Amino acid sequence: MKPPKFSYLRPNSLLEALNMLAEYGDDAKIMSGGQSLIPLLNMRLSTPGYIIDIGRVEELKGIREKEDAIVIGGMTRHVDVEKSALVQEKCPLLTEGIRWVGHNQIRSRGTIGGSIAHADPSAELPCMLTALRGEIVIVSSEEEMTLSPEEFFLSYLLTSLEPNQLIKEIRFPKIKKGSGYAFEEVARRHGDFALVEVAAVLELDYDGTIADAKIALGGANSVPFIPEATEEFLIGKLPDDSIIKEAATLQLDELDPEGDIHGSKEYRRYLSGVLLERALYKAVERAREGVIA
Amino acid sequence: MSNYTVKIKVNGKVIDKEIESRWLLSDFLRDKLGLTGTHVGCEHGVCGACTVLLNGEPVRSCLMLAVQADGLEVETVESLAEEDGTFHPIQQAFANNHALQCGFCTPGFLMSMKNFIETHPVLPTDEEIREAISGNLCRCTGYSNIIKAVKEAYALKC
Amino acid sequence: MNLEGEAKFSMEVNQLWDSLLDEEILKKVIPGCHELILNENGEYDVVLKLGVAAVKGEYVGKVKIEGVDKPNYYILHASGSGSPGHVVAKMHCRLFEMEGGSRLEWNCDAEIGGTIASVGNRVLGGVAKFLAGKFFKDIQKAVKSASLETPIDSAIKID
Amino acid sequence: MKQFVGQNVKRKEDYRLLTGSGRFVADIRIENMVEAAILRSPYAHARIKNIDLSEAKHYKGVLDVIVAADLKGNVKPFTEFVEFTFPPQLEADIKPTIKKNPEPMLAEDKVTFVGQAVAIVLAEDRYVAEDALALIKVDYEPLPVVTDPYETIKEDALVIHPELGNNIQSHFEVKVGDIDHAFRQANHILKTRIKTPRVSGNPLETRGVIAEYQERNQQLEVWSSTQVPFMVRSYLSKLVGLVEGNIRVVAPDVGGGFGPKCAVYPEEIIIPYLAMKYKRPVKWIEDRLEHMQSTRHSRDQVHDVEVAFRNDGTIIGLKDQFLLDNGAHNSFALCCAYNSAAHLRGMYHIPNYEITGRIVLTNKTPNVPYRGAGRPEAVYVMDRIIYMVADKLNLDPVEVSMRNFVRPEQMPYETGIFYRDGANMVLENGDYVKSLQQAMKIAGYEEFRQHQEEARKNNKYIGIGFSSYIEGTGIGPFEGAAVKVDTTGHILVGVGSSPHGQSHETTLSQICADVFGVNPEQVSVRAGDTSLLPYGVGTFASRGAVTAGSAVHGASKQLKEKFLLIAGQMLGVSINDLEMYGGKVSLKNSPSKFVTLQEIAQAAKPGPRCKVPIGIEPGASATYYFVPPTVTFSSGFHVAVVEVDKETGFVGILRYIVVHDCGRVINPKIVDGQIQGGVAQGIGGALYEEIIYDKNGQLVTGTYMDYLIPTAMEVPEVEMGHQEYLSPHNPMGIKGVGEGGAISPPAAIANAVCDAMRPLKIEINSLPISPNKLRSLIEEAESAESVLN
Repeated sequence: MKPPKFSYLRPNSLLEALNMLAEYGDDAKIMSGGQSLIPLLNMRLSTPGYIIDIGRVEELKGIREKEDAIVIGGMTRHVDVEKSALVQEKCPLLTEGIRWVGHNQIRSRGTIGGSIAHADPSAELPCMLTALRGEIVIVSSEEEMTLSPEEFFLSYLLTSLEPNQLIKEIRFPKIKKGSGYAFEEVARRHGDFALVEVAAVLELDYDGTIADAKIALGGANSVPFIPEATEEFLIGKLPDDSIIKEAATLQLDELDPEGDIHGSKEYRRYLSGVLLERALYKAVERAREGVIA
Repeated sequence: MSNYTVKIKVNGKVIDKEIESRWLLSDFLRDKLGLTGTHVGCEHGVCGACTVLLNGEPVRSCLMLAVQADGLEVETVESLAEEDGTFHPIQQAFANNHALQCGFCTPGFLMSMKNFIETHPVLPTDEEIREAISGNLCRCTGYSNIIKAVKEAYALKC
Repeated sequence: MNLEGEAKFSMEVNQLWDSLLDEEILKKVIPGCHELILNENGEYDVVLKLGVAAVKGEYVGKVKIEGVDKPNYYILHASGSGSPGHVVAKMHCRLFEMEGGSRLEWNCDAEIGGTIASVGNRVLGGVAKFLAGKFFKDIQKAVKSASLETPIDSAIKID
Repeated sequence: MKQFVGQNVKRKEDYRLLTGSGRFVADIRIENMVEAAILRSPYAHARIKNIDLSEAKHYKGVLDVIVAADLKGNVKPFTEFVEFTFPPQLEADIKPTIKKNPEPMLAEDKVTFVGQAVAIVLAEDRYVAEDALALIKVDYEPLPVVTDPYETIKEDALVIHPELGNNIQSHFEVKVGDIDHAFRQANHILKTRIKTPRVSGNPLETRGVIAEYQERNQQLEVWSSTQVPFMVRSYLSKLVGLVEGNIRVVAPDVGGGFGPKCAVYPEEIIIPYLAMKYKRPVKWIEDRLEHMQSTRHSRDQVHDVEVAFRNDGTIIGLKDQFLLDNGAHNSFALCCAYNSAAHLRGMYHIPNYEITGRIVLTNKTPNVPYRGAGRPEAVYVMDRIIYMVADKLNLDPVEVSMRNFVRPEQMPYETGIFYRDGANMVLENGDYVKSLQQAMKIAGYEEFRQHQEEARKNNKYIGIGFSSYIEGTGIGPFEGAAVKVDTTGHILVGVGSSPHGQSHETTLSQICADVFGVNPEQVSVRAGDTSLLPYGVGTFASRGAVTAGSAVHGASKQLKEKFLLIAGQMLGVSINDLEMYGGKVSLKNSPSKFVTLQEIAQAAKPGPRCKVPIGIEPGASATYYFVPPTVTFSSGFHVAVVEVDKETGFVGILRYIVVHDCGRVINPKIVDGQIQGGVAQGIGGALYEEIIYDKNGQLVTGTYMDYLIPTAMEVPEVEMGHQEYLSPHNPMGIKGVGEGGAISPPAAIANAVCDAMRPLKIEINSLPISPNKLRSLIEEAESAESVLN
């Protein structure tokens, strides 16, 4: 298990990186943290001619606050997000969910952009990004554009990222005052890929009814799934037991997870309902407690 | 571009060496520098035996190219004990608590824990310790003596 | 792995048959198809350069059509191997006329082996499904016929 | 006089292992060494039509590429069975059918499992060697594949090795009492199928071999990550045709073994051969993908069992027919299968017993013993039965268990069958009733039952389950130790067993130190090296402390006697007036008159100053081989307390208790460490680990992402209790402890999960208990219940 031969390129600026991508395009692979790419290299499942290591591109790192969003550079590491007081304050869902990503040693190398670009159907970041209705800013030497998760994630490990593009930054909308959030996941062992996961943000009105609901399920489909009908169903309702239970199973039939040795399609579908219910309870509880000041 | 000259500070000493860019940091440390205390267990980022500190933070050296460490600082298990052989408190605590059997995974645990203890100055709960070591597999000890050792390391440091 | 699915086309069944077996079209729609050459045994020699995310590989293999009952039925045998692994697939294709076009029912038994089989368990099914869906979508595109609203890749099942 | 046996002496091994200065095979560097990489079969069953090596051989940095044809005439095929696995006496006793099917070193005209070695590249480093692997072109013609043990025994099944006639490699029967009579007398008969899946020992250090040949003196040195260096030496000598005395096999620091490393593998023969052929040191370090595929797996048994019992829970008869799916080859004779048959009744008195075992072949990786070797499978069957009988009769399983125990007054208890070493199988001592009571007291059984009821009312499902085991440990045929005192007075011990985490250096020095009356620091223990003494066996089957411990004890005593003789000569007194203590031999009556061990060692040297009495060989050393009369039986109880998340099917272990008897405890901390570590592996087998093949024989669980080894989050701290019934079969009363921890967890945990779900009466007769599986069982039970209501 040793990587095959490749040429190693290490740009020091975004411009340099994009020019390299423009030049080597198809035969190049961007490496950010390398935590998904290097295992593939070690197993020789990936044999790019060029590796463009964007680890030194400072413009792609960092966590910034904009009016309504936390903007995280693609090259920002999980650990930086995990420890960010800003993220904890404005978008605590992210702080909670990111702890489920692998283990310490992975989070200290792995990046937000890398995880989004890898588009693993059970990865935590794509799910949270989708729930929050965030945006992905991608850039090539020619243009920059902003995509929604639905536009970006195509299928298992597949995104709309072209060979000459990379992820510049990701925008995670802040969680509004009066909202509650929850991230629920089950995996066979701690740190494993999720069987399924749910990210949810609920906003309560002064009268206790749900003003807004944003939910995404991961591992339940080929891309993060937004249960729109469930969200609509919840809005305007008082989230009591029966409403939550009904909401949790409303769209299970629409889920189309793949079965594998760790869980069948049916089990994952069923489990999605269990986790969604738990997430809704927790989000409601947090909204009532007013955890977001 | 398939070869690269790197300058890496390894255990306090600056190493200046040409290396094939595809070489993993784990192999570089072991084969090119003779630092065989860093062990290779799975090479796909699960077992944690190859954990070293990169600029003080735990990383899996099998999931990193040596060239990526260019200009950075690496610490391996060989850096833990003092020059006269005196154990680092974590090593001492592992020895006191029979926290290792075959010893193959041990360097990875020690390096993970060095960072953990430094970044968590207040004695953590058992559950927190368990989570902190969950990125390191041990097939011999069943972990409970490792958890005891981590707790004792806090006491020894005081 | 068993995959089955259904695809609907807004072309009549004979045209669909011809498209499915047209070398030029096949070359365009087989994911990653680099070469497709008919050899003296009546089989096609194929070279695929297929990449899903970072998993990229070159596969060399053969494609053979059997059991032909034009325009109703045929079996497509495909096998290939490359550094990530090997695949042997047998696909039964049944064509039907329907209102406004034609319909294809297919059932494919695929054996996947090598490294990819032993490390890719989590995502293999999903990727295969995606590629199959893409194949039929691309056929539709390649024959440039009027679009049909039926989503075709939603009708793929895996066991 | 301070005794060190029984004390928590700190480990001597730790310093090097904690400072990164241990030396594992992969750490060894020799000038001019080449590295090997192995091409392995991607097919479970295929004919090899052609291998094209031209491109690979010409790749820059490649020394050569080797295939089976290159070995023909130079390396003999494997001998039929691993030494010691099938004593002739047992063969005479039970008259099994057993066919020989040794595995080829490299696949010749066909491959029979995924991962079988096909070609070897030697190159300047592993990176280059792997580049060249990709350039080897093998033309395979895929053949039909059989992966299911029931399919493979069908009349019309394809035969994997045509020379065997069918896929049933071995067949044997063990019978006691009158089974038909027992079944006629029974109030109830229960019948079920119970499976233990295929798992893998997975030491964190993979296998590895380095060999260097020195032409000037024909010395071949081999370093291998093995549990059995003497066995590797003996195979090498036989198969490559070398003088045994010219081979030195060293097992340096070994990063875990657990059984898989007690087999001798093709690489351990080929790599040394290639080092000789190319006159260059050769290194091969297995990677984890290779390990998952080619390092031997284990378990994989299916039992069809029938039990006859009375209304009061007394079991009067047990019938079992089981299959062991051994993969494509079996080189361990009846080892695991016979262990299962011999241990199935465990500590229960079941007078009528009939078991038929068949070892069958499929297109999977061959199996060898793994921690417990046939006992975890048997215990899982027996303890599920105890719970099923209890369920059927609505009795407490503890009560059913107690009713069936072999009682203390029946000890020594003749089981009526032979043990695997050919001796009569006799449980020598122990009090199972007392042990179970102790375990249940620690667990707080009575209180738990009350608590469980209340919890259930709050939709919290907790359960308690136990399992018991007996294990024949310390199997022969022998183990050796050589003890010597050097001229500085330091004691050096060499043993034939070969540790990989068992702390031999510490525990054996404690034993030796006590005999000589010195501090263990004055004793150095070396192991894992065939140059230490003429014969050795190895470390496996919970035999280290029993056999090597007894050998060290015996050799130390012999040398002590000799030292007393020499001291007597030096001091001019009879040895009856002398005592040895504190590094000296002194006069009992006047302790100020003494000679030191150092002085005695110097006086033992041949020559004019030699003080060794005439007629006795000069020298300060003794070698002793301990030959156990038969095994000694350890035993134990495990209790698991679990919580089931009924909605998700996840099982959490709340408490885990072990009470065990391993006879004399040499070092409590080390014994407890063995138990805790064994339990962790057992938890893996209960809840997480399974080697899975698809129907085409492709290994699906090829990485640590799919083969799930428990982390610290999944393994609780084990609460322990001890019983100490000294074994009469060795001088110190030791019983083996290495495997015990791993034997019972699957049964204890499965029983606890069933107990948590008792209102639903689910039965868990296969492993691992994955959340998906448990959820399905719960769903089935609930829908059956709703149909009833």
